[in-house]
Amino acid sequence: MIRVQTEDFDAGALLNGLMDDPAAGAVATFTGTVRDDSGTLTALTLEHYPGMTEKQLQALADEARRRWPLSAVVIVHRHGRLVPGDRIVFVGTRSAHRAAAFAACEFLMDWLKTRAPFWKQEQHGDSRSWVEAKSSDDTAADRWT
Amino acid sequence: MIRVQTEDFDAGALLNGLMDDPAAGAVATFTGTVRDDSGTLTALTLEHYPGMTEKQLQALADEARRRWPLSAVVIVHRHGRLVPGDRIVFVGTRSAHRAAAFAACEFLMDWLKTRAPFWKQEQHGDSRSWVEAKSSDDTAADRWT
Amino acid sequence: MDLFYFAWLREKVGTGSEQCALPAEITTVAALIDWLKTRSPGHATAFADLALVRVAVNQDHAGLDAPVRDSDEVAFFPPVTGG
Amino acid sequence: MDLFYFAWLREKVGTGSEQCALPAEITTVAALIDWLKTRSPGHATAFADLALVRVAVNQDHAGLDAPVRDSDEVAFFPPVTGG
Repeated sequence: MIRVQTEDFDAGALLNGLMDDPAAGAVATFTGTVRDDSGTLTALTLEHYPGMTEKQLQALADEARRRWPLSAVVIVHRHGRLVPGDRIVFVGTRSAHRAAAFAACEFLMDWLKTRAPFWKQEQHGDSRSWVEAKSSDDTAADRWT
Repeated sequence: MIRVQTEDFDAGALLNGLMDDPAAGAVATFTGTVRDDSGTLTALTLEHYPGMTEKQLQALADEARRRWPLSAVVIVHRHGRLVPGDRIVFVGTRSAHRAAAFAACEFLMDWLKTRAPFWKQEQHGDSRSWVEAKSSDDTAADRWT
Repeated sequence: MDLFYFAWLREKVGTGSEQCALPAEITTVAALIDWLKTRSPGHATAFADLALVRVAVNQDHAGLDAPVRDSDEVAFFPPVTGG
Repeated sequence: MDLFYFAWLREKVGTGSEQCALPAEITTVAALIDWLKTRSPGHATAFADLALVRVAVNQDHAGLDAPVRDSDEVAFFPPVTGG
């Protein structure tokens, strides 16, 4: 299941939705929220590329299923205006074994960070700036190639 | 939070409980359920060592916090009689960054598998047998030493 | 050709999307960018440092040497920062 | 000394726990096991292959050469299979 939406999501309900298969064995999830390291973040606005976003997230999910034996993949990513503490992204993977569930979940987050067309703009008071991509994200994504 | 219990747990509620810190950033979870690869599993009974279990799980959580900057660690492990599809274990970690949350969650599961004093007995019909430890679990745990 | 701009490239170009009739002699992303830079000072500024620019052709990531034709959808944006 | 047995070691010994007065000359886990093997055929069977046996002293994992004394809590069990 791939969802790109402005609405909030219930991470717990998404996890419980992944638990409904008796043959599941192992479910790994990642949930990301808006941090405010500076203490001055007013808002974080996520722009995305409608169409390409869904296409790229589906391609990521397909690639994860090609690499690991997964019985379910869930990716939910928000866009629009968020404030500190808001949920941004949920990734959940289900497999018979924990190593596959963990690896696929981490892979999806790493590749999502470098391939899904989202851009963050920070607002501190009246000042707005685009968040720059981190080289550490490229390094993390390169692990899987 | 460390819990060793016979009662079922709500994995989604545990995940949502980890989301309550606005500074969280990243939450990783793992949930394990009883699989029935054979199609003949009647029940899985987990025996444990009361006292040592809690002590070892707390030691694992402390070690994870020593290795990674975590703002929360949750471990819930059931014992007693379970049937296929039942939840067995939940591990959740919260950090500012996803790499730490993922690594700590996987570390906790790997070490739990080789250090927490639980023993599984499988029941197929009237036949009962103790599950043997897997060398793959030792290999996974050795990654972290 | 449908062109899309995102994040600060959108702001510098001054629009999120535009359409153009691609000259026949332009057959690569690199040539397309050189041509777009002549369209306005905003375009020129947006494409001043190509190390900061990423490209998608028909919603797939592409390099500067990727082929383009008039029926393509081409997007320009900074390195992505989702997740 | 408080002794605990778990999983198939419990079944072979025939009890999950017992108390004993540790002879003064027994100062290591290995010596304790040798002594316990003389207590019953069940004990002897449980400890027949020490490669299959794990030990905890005072609820911490311990090796065969770990020191023990009468006030300790010592447990024997197969490799753990939780999670």
